[in-house]
Amino acid sequence: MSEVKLSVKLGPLRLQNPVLVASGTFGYGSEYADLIDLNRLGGIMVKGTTLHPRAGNPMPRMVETAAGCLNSIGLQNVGVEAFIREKLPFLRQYRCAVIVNIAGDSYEEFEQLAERLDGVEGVHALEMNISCPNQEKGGIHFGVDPEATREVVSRVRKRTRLPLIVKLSPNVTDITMTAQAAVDGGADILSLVNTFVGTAIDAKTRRFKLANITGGLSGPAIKPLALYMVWRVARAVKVPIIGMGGIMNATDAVEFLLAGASAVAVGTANYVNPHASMEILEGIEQYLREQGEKDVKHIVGTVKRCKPGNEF
Amino acid sequence: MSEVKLSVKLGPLRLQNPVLVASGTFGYGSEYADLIDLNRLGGIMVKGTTLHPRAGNPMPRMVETAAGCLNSIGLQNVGVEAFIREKLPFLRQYRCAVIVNIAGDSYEEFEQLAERLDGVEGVHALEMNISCPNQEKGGIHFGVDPEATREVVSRVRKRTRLPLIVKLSPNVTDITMTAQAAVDGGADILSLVNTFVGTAIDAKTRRFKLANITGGLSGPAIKPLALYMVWRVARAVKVPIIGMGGIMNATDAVEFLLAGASAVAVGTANYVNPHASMEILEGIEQYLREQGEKDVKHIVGTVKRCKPGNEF
Amino acid sequence: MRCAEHCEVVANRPVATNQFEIEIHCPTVALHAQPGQFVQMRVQSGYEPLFSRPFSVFRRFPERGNFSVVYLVRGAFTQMLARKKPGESVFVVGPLGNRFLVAQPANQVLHLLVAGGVGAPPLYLLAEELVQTGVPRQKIVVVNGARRQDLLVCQEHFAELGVRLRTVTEDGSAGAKGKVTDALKALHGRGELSGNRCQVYTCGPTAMLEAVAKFAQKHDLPCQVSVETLMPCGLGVCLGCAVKVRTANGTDYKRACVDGPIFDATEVVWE
Amino acid sequence: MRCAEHCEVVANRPVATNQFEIEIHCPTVALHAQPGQFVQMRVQSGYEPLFSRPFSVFRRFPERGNFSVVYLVRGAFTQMLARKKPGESVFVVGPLGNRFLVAQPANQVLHLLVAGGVGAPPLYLLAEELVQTGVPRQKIVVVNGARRQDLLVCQEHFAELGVRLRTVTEDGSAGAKGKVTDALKALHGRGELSGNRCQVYTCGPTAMLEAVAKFAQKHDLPCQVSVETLMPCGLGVCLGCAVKVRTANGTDYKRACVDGPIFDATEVVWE
Ligand SMILES: Cc1cc2nc3c(=O)[nH]c(=O)nc-3n(C[C@H](O)[C@H](O)[C@H](O)COP(=O)(O)OP(=O)(O)OC[C@H]3O[C@@H](n4cnc5c(N)ncnc54)[C@H](O)[C@@H]3O)c2cc1C
Ligand SMILES: Cc1cc2nc3c(=O)[nH]c(=O)nc-3n(C[C@H](O)[C@H](O)[C@H](O)COP(=O)(O)OP(=O)(O)OC[C@H]3O[C@@H](n4cnc5c(N)ncnc54)[C@H](O)[C@@H]3O)c2cc1C
Ligand SMILES: Cc1cc2nc3c(=O)[nH]c(=O)nc-3n(C[C@H](O)[C@H](O)[C@H](O)COP(=O)(O)O)c2cc1C
Ligand SMILES: Cc1cc2nc3c(=O)[nH]c(=O)nc-3n(C[C@H](O)[C@H](O)[C@H](O)COP(=O)(O)O)c2cc1C
Ligand code: FES
Ligand code: FES
Repeated sequence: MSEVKLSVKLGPLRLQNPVLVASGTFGYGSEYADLIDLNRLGGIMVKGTTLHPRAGNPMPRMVETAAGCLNSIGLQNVGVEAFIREKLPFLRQYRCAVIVNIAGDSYEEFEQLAERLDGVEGVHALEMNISCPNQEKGGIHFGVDPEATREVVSRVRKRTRLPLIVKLSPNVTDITMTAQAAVDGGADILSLVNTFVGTAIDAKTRRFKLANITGGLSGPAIKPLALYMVWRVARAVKVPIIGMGGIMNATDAVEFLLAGASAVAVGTANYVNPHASMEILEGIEQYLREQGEKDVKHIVGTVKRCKPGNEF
Repeated sequence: MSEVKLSVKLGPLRLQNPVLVASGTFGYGSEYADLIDLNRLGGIMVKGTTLHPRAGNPMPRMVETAAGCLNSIGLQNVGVEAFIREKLPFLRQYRCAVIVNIAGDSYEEFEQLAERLDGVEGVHALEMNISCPNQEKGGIHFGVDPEATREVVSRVRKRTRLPLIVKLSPNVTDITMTAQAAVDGGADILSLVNTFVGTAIDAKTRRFKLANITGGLSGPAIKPLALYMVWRVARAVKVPIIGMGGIMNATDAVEFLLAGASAVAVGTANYVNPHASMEILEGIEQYLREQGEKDVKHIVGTVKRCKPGNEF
Repeated sequence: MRCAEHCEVVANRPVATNQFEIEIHCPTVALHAQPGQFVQMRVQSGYEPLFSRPFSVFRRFPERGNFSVVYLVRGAFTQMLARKKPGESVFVVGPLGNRFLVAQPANQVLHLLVAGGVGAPPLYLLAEELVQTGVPRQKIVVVNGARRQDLLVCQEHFAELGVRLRTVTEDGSAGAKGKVTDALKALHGRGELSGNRCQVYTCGPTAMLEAVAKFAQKHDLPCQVSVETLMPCGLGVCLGCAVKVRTANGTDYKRACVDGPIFDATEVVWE
Repeated sequence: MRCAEHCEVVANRPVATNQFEIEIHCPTVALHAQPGQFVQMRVQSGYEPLFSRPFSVFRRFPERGNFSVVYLVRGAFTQMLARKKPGESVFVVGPLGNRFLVAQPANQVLHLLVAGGVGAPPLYLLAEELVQTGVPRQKIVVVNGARRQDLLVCQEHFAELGVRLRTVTEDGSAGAKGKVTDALKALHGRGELSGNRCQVYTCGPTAMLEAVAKFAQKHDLPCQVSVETLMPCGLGVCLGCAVKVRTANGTDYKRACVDGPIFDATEVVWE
C-alpha cells in the first residue's frame, strides 16, 4: 500500500493531518486521552475560552432534534488564566496542534485574550469565536456584521503573532461578506460553520425546551447548509478553510474537502462516538487510496458539477 | 366531547381551520383528491406560479439528506394562464381556501401576476414567493433584501384587493427586518419559512448531487430553525403568521402555533404521507381537547419559558 | 382506484442472495395494478430515510387480496423492509403510474422484454399477462440481465412461465457473458427480430435503458422504457422525478411517477 | 479503567411489563463498575435519536466478563434496545461517573436506599455490595417506589437479597399506597431513623430526589443523590448535563457525568 500524504499547511499553520476536533466538543483533550491517541489528531480546538471564568446558562441546555441538537451552554469555561495554568500543561505533552478558541464580549476582551495567549508555549493558533454579542454595539453579534468582524479581527491581529483563525457564523444573509471582512481584518484561516440559531418547544408543557429559549443547532441536520457555505466561501476568499457542521463520518469529511475545505473539524460526532475523529482520519486515508490520490490537498475544492440525468 | 373551535381569521383571510398545505408540495390539489377530502383542508397553497410556463431545472433535482431533503425544482409550472384555465376550475369545487403562490423575476412580473389574478373567481389569497432572483437588482433575491422586499410587496399591494401573504426567506441575518419590510409594503399575512440554501456532494463521484449545484433544504432537519424564526417574527410584527418548516405531525404543528403562528402549512410531509395534513388537523383538535382549550386561537403564541432544572 | 393505507405483511421470503419477495395484503393494489405500475412503500417511522420508496408490482393474487414485490437489499429502506415479519404492517400508496401498452394484435407480435436487475418484476407481470391473454409463449422473449448471477431477479418465475428466456450476466456467472444488448444483437443476428413485428419493453438501470432504446431505434423497433428516478412523492406534485422528453417545440419535463414510469423510447432525451 | 467498544449482547430478557434486563459482554465494565456508575450505550446506526443513552450498571458478572442493565422501554432508544438479540452488538462507553460512598463503619450504619422507578438498578448494586462486604441485612433498608406496580424495578432482586424492602406505589397497586417520602416518614415515625446512625442513598426522578433530600435535611440525615439529566457525551466535554451546586462564593455548575451522577444532597441547588 502506497503512502498517502495527509499533512496539510493552512497558511502559517502546519497540521500533521486534516482532522481536527471542534471547539466545545472535545473539552481540553484530557477527557478523551484514555480513549483515543491524541497524538494522532491534526489538532484540538479547545472549549471556548473567555477572559474570566463563566458559569454558563441554566439547565436545560441541550436538546435533541431531528438529526441534530440544540445547545445553549453559554460559554461555561474556566477562563484564560485557569486554562493556561491547569489545562495547557496536559496538552503540551502531545504533538497535535492546540488551537485556543477565544470569545469576548467586547473588542477589549478579544484584545486581552489574544495578548495573553501570544507566545504562550503550547498554543499553536487562535480561533476567534465571533458568534457572541458585541456589548459595545448594543449586543449585536460580531459575526453577523462585516464591519464589526473586520474591526475585531484587525484588533486581534495586532496583538498576536499566532496563526489566526476566524470562525464564521452561519446566521447571515451572505457569508462571503463576513468571510471577506475577516480576511481583510487579517485572518490567516477561516473556520466554518458555527451553529445555526434555533429553538425547540415542548407541546405538552407549552414551554421552551431550553432555559435560554434559543440554542445553536449542530449535527447532521445542518450538513447541507454548512457544505454550501464552505463551498461559497472557498470560491470567494483566498485563505484556507477549516470546514465543519454535521461531520459524522469520513464520507462527510471528504465532502467538505471536495467543497473546498483544507481541513475539517469534528464536532457533535465526538459525543456520539469517542472514536469518531480517528475513524474519520482512517476513512479519509482509505478514500484517498481508493481514489488513487497521493496527497489530501489534491482533492481540496475539486467537486464538479454532476452529469445531468438520472444515473444512480 | 365538547366542540373545539378551529376556524381562524388571518387578517382579511378566513380559514375553516389552521391547516394548509405548502406551495410546491401539493400540486394543484387534484393530485390528492382521491386520497383525502380536500374540503377538510384549511387551504391549499398551489405550486409556485409564474407569468409564463417554466420547464424547471435539469435532473437530478432532489436529494435526501439527514432528516431533510434538498430541492432545486426551478419553479417548473404551467404559468398563470394555464393555471387559471386548467387548474383552478377543479379547485373551485371545494370549500377550502385557494392561495396562489406567485413568483416573478422582476417587479413587473409580480405586478402582472397580481393583476391577472385579482378578482379571479376561486382565488382567495396571493402568496408572494420572494425567494427568487430579482433580475433588476443584479440577481440578488428579493427576499433577502428588506428594501427590495418592501418595494415588491407595495407594488403588488397596489394591484390586488386579495389578502396578501408574503413568504419570507430564512436565508437572512435578521428575518424580522424583511418581515417588517413586508408589513410596511402592505402584507396582510406573513408565511415562513421557505427553504434554506444548501448543497450535497457525492464523495465517490466527486460531483454535486444536484444538477443545479444548490437546492433548498426542507423537512424535519430545519424545524428548530423555522420555529425560532416564527417566534421572532411573531414578536416583531403585528400581522398574523402562517408557520411552516419541517412539520411532520400534529405535535410539530402545535409547536408552531405556540411559537406564534396563527396557522400552519404542511410541506414535505405530504410526500411522505398523503394523509399528513388530515392527521395533523385531527391531532391539533385532540391536543386542544387534552389541554382543555376551546379555540385554537387561544394557544397561538402562548409558549412560556421553561422551568429551570432537569425535570423530564 | 388507488389507496394509501397501512397493509399487513403476509409473507417476506428470501428468493435469492439478498433478494426478497414480500407479499402484502392490499385489495386495491391486488385488484387494480397493471404491468408496469408501482407502489410507494414506507416502513420507517422516523426520517431515515425521509422518503417512501417505489417498487414495481411483481405478482397479483386478486382472490386473496394480496400483491407482491421483489426487492434487492441495497440501503436503509430495503434493509428495514427485509426485517418485516408477517403480521407487521407497511404503508402502501398505489397502484401508481402508467402501464406497459401491449402492441396489438398481441398474438401476432414478438414481445421482447428486456430486464436489468430489479427491472425484471414489472416485466414478469407483463409476461404473465401476455401468457394469460393467450399470446403464444414462443412470441414472448425475455432477456434477463444483471452484473452477476446473484443480482438476477425473477429468473425462476420467467422459467416457470415457459417463455423464451435469455439470461446474460456481465461476468458470465449465469447464462451468456455480456450485456443485454449483446443478447439483442444475437437475436437480431439470427434474424429473429426482422421480418417479425416486434415490440420492445424494457426496465432496468438508466444506462441499460439508453442502450436498449438506441438498439431499438437503430433497428426501427418500437420500444417502451420504464425509467427509474428518485420518487419523493409518487403522486405528481414534487416534480423531483422529472424526465426530459422531446416535444413539438423542443424539450420539456414529464413526471416519471404519473406521466410514466413508462415512456416511448423515442420520446426520452438521453443525456 | 474504561472502554469505548462494540460489545456482544449475551441476553436480553423481559423482567416485568415493559422492562428488560440486558446482559452484555464487556470485561472492562464487568470488572471495574462501582455502584452508581453508568455506561453510555448506542444501538442506533443513524441519527434517530442522535445521542447515546446513559444506563446505570445493575449487575456485574466479573467471572464471565459481563454486566447487565435494567431498562424501561420509553422512547426510540429503548425500543431499539429491546429488539437486540443475543449475538448482536451494542456500543458501550464506560464505566462512567462517580460511585455511591458507603458510610463508615459500614456495619454500624443504617443504610437507607431510596429508589424511584428506573433509579433502582444502581441501588441494587449498592445493596449487593453492602451485603457482600458483610453489612447485616437488617441494616439495609430499601424503599422502592413507583407510580404503578408495572413501573417498579428490581423488586425480585431486592427481595432475593434479603434486605428490608418497603414497597410503595402512588396508586397502591403494589406495597403501600403513597410516595417514597411517605415510607420515609413512616420509618421515622416508628423511630427507626433516630438514634441510628443513618445514611440515605437515593436515585430516581428529580422531583423525588428533591423530596428525599429535603426529608433528609429536615431530619439531619446525610444523603447522597444520583441525578438524572440528558447526557449527550457522558465524558465531561459537552456541558449539557450541568447540575447547579452551592459553592463557597455562590453557585456553580458541575457535570452530572463526571463530577456526578452522585452528589451530596446539601450541595445540589433544587430549583
Ligand atoms: C418505478 C420504480 C420501480 C422500482 N421497482 C423496484 C423493484 O421492483 N424492486 C427493487 O428492488 N427496486 C425497485 N426500484 C428501486 C427501488 O426504489 C430502490 O432500490 C430503493 O429505493 C432503494 O432504497 P434503499 O433505501 O434501500 O437504498 P438507498 O439507500 O436509497 O440506495 C442504495 C443504493 O441504491 C441506489 N439506488 C437507490 N434508488 C435507486 C433506484 N431507484 N434505481 C437505481 N438505484 C437506486 C442508490 O444510489 C444507492 O447506491 C424501483 C424504482 C422505481 C423508480
Ligand atoms: C446516570 C443515568 C442512569 C440511568 N440509568 C437508567 C437505568 O438503569 N435504566 C433505565 O431504564 N433508565 C436509566 N436512565 C434513564 C435513561 O437514560 C432513559 O430512560 C433513556 O434515555 C430513554 O431513552 P429513549 O430514547 O428510550 O427515550 P426518550 O425518547 O429519550 O424519552 C422518552 C421519555 O422518557 C423521558 N426521559 C428520557 N430520558 C430520561 C431520563 N434520563 N430521566 C427521566 N426521563 C427521561 C423523556 O422526557 C420522554 O418523556 C438513566 C439516566 C441517567 C442520567
Ligand atoms: C455543546 C456544544 C458546545 C459548543 N461550544 C463551542 C464553543 O465554545 N466555541 C465555538 O466556537 N464553537 C462551539 N460549538 C460549535 C462547534 O465547535 C461546531 O462549530 C458546531 O457544533 C458545528 O459542528 P458539528 O455539527 O460537527 O457539531 C459548540 C457546539 C456544541 C454542540
Ligand atoms: C419540492 C419542493 C418544491 C417547492 N416549491 C415551492 C414553490 O413553488 N413556491 C414556494 O413558495 N415554496 C416552495 N417550496 C417550499 C415549501 O412550500 C415550504 O416552504 C418548505 O418546503 C418548508 O416546509 P417543509 O419543511 O414542511 O417542507 C417547495 C418545497 C419543496 C420541498
Ligand atoms: S415523484 Fe413527486 S412528482 Fe413524481
Ligand atoms: S454529558 Fe456531556 S458533559 Fe456531561
